[in-house]
Amino acid sequence: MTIEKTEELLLNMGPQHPSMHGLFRMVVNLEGETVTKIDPKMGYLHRGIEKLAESRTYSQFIPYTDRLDYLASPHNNWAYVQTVEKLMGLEIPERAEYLRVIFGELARIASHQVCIASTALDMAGWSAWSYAFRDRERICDMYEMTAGSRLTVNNMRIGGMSNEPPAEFWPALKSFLDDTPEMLEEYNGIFFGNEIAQGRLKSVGILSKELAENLSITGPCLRASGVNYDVRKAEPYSIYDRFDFNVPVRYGCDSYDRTIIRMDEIVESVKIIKQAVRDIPEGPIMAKVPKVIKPPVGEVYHRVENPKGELGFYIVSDGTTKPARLRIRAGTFINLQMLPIVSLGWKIQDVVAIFATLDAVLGEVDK
Amino acid sequence: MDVALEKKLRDDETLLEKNILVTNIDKLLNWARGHSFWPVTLGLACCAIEMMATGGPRYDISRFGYEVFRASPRQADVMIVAGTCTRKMAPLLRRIYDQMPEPKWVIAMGSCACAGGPFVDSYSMLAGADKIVPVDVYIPGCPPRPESLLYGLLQLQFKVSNPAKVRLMKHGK
Amino acid sequence: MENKVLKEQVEKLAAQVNGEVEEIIGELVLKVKASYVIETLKGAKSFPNIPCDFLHDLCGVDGVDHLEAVYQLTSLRGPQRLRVKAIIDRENPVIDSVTSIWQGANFLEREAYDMFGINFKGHPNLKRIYMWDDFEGYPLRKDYVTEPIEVRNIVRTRIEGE
Amino acid sequence: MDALNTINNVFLIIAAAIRSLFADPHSVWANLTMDVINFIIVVIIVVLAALILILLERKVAGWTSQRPGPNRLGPRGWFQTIADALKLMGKEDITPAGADKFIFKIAPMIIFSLPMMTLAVIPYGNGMAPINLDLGIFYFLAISAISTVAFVMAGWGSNNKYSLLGGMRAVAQMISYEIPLLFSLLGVVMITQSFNLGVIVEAQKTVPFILIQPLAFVIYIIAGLAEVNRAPFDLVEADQEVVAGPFTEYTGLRWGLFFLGEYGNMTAVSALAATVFLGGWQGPAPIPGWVWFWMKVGIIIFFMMWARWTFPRIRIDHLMHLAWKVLLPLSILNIFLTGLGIYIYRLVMGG
Repeated sequence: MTIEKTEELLLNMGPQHPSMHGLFRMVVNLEGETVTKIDPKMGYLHRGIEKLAESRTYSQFIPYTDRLDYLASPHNNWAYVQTVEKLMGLEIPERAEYLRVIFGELARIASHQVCIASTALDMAGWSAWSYAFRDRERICDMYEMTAGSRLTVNNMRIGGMSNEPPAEFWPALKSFLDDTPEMLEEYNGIFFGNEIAQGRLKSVGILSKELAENLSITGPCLRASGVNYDVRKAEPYSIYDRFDFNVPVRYGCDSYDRTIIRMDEIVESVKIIKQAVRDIPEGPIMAKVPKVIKPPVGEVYHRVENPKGELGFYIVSDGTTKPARLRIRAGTFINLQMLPIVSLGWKIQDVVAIFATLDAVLGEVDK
Repeated sequence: MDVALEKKLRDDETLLEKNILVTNIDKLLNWARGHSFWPVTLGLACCAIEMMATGGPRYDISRFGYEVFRASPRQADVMIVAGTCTRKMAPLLRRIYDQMPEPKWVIAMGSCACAGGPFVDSYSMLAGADKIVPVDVYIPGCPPRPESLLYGLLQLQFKVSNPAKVRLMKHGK
Repeated sequence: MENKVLKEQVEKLAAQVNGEVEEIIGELVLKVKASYVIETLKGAKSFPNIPCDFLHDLCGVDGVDHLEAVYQLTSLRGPQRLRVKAIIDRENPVIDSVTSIWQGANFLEREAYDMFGINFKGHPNLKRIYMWDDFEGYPLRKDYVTEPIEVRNIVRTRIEGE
Repeated sequence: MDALNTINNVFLIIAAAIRSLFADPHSVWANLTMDVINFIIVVIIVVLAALILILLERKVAGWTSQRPGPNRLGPRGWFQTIADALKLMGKEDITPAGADKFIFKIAPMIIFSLPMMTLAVIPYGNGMAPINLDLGIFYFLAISAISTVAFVMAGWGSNNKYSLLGGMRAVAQMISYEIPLLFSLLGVVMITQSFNLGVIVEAQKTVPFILIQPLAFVIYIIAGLAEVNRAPFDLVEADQEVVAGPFTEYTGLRWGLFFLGEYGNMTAVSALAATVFLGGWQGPAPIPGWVWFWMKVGIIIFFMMWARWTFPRIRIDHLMHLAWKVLLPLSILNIFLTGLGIYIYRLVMGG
């Protein structure tokens, strides 16, 4: 007598897999095409940044923050230098604050564009991918004008900015901002308006509000689950209390909302940048900072609203030029916890889409 | 390599070069190989974004015919190690390299893949991809610009299409 | 004003769990022994009116003579912030897992285990998260010595299931 | 007009010339020679089509995403695919450990042989079908259904989980779409009362069937896209999910055969669409029939490529839903309406 039985298929996706956005790996149990269990594994890009920080001075560490969430590097710089400034009690010049807001929000737009692009790509929407990358190049150009590099911008210093944007930066910024509605229209037309894309994203991967709070989800993923929480509003850092903007919230809790909320955020970012450009004062961009940065003994925790989730820095200072402990609270690392929970019972294709909507960047996840 | 062996190899090559049919097919194949690198999608870190930007509309790697990023290493010719290679990833990187069919080449993109980059003194870092796979072209930069990647690919194209010239350059003649 | 209300609550809680309250750069810090951590966090989560019910971050800190687990608590419905520090014995680093209170502590505790060797009792899946399984030592401890580059450059053999 | 006729029938004239070399133009030997020549021509069509289409695909991909596409090698990049093909020939041939060697090796050959078999019955011009079969459509569909088996063989033989998943997807998808594909063609068969492709083309002398059977044409194109695994139905080799599906473990020329087969199949499906719905080699303007035919095929292929680079990939349950709950009822409705139409037509015309 033959014994017939069905077995679950154990599929190992990653670390080298086209939909894994880097070196993420998940071991998926499959029942046919349906996912019954996901075991996420990471650490393939673990570079030990937290340990390196302990052997770098405060200023030397700024470039490392670029390589955390490399899609929104100015925002990481910002979070770090603000933490150190908070620790030292530094006041920074007005103009520097405005420039930081401009670069931070540009980074948010660029990061969201890559998120839309990679979500589209994970569903084989090639044209949408290339449209978003085409538009992102313009932001890279603006980075390049100011800081000289396209991806790892590194133009913030403890106490201000490294350099003033050149004269051609402002017209480029203006034309970019003017063109954004058209860009969003294009993304909508080619990707979000598509029947197939909507069918694949809508009501897939439900992350309920309670679960999101319990899992410490932050950022767009949290707001797509109907929680109106944004650090920029709730605890305005820098000069965010001066700008008039909305926090986009969506209540669908599904993949579609997690993706399209990024479109809403681009609109809001454009609004903020426009106000910042209007109000930016003249003046110095660097505060008087001691040559050797030596914060007092103490500890500080500071968080900002990174494009993908809240980025927090916890610095314990022992009074020397190097931090005693530097902890990075990576938003996407914590957001990833929802993947094994929300994608149960969905098809393997949906898992790919859900993972894309999380917008995980492995540089930040693995640190 | 000792001198006698090298001399013998060079003699073999000159003999082979006299064989018109074989050398011409060889030239043709080298020309074809040089103009059709299909990279395996191995985005390790930040450099992967620049690699994607190279495929994007502005830099457009497809002009040179290199845009066919294959997900499966079995169909790829060149491995662009784009980013940081950690010690946890190293055996897997080697495995992907082993899965690629001959002839295959490796491009180390970015300072991390060249020599460890800013993370070289970390506990989990491997100081360069050349510790595990033979690297043909090094592209420095953190991350390198898309133009650099294109230039690196064109250098590799030169290397592959003109083995004799590259050999001469290597021996300093 | 919010801070004052919160401070009252925290001090009340501190008295219950033998903790001490400090204020460092505008933020309340509650230091407790490792054995009281569940009680403390449950207490903080259920503060009347101003609950610190969102586990924002969890990390380990090496305090040379002891280890600390630092919990950053916030709330989605208010500006209150609280930092809870649990002092852990360095020789026997065991602390209760808070995954029963917040599921979100799952990865964070695994990370702290990986980096500091803090043993979280009651964690569903306490394994290394970043380093490979047979990695020795806890890299973020102060006494961890990074291997020299010659050693690191020897490619290790892949272990099964990796 | 004479010149046009000459060009129109140039292949027939050549064929006649070759036959006239034999003592008896219709002897067994003459037929055999002609068969061999036809076979060679079909092989050339498949290979040429694949080479041109691959380049065209990359160009279309470029155009849809606002970049130039390959343009360095040769005039406007036209030698690009030649380099690719030569390179694939020079690659190492790997058979993975644990693979079922026979199945693994024979699968690409089956895939490659199918478009040659199907393209052999297509009338490329007036009287220019290499093989004029009475059961042309039937034969075409029967042969193209075999490709499912080849996909499963590739998926099973590779000893790779991604391949297996891809192979299983191939079965589910291709068998489902076989049915609407077949049913959509039945309307035309009912009107012409013939399975012969030549007869069907002749019947479209005044009106191409796309005007009489628009619904069938739409169903055919959608099901045809799914049948040849083109996006948005390319679940079988979905890069982002199953790496390369059944082809994951294939290297070099074997994988190249899959590629040739894919593009050959695409040509075959487009050729059948052009023949059955667009009037085949018939056209209003005085252009040679075979030029007409290839223009129509080209338009359909361009549409397929356009769809591929624009649409995201459909989900597997939506795919099944589309096949069984939308396309199948619609195609049955189409058959019913066609039957009704024929009945009324006969009633009115008294036929």
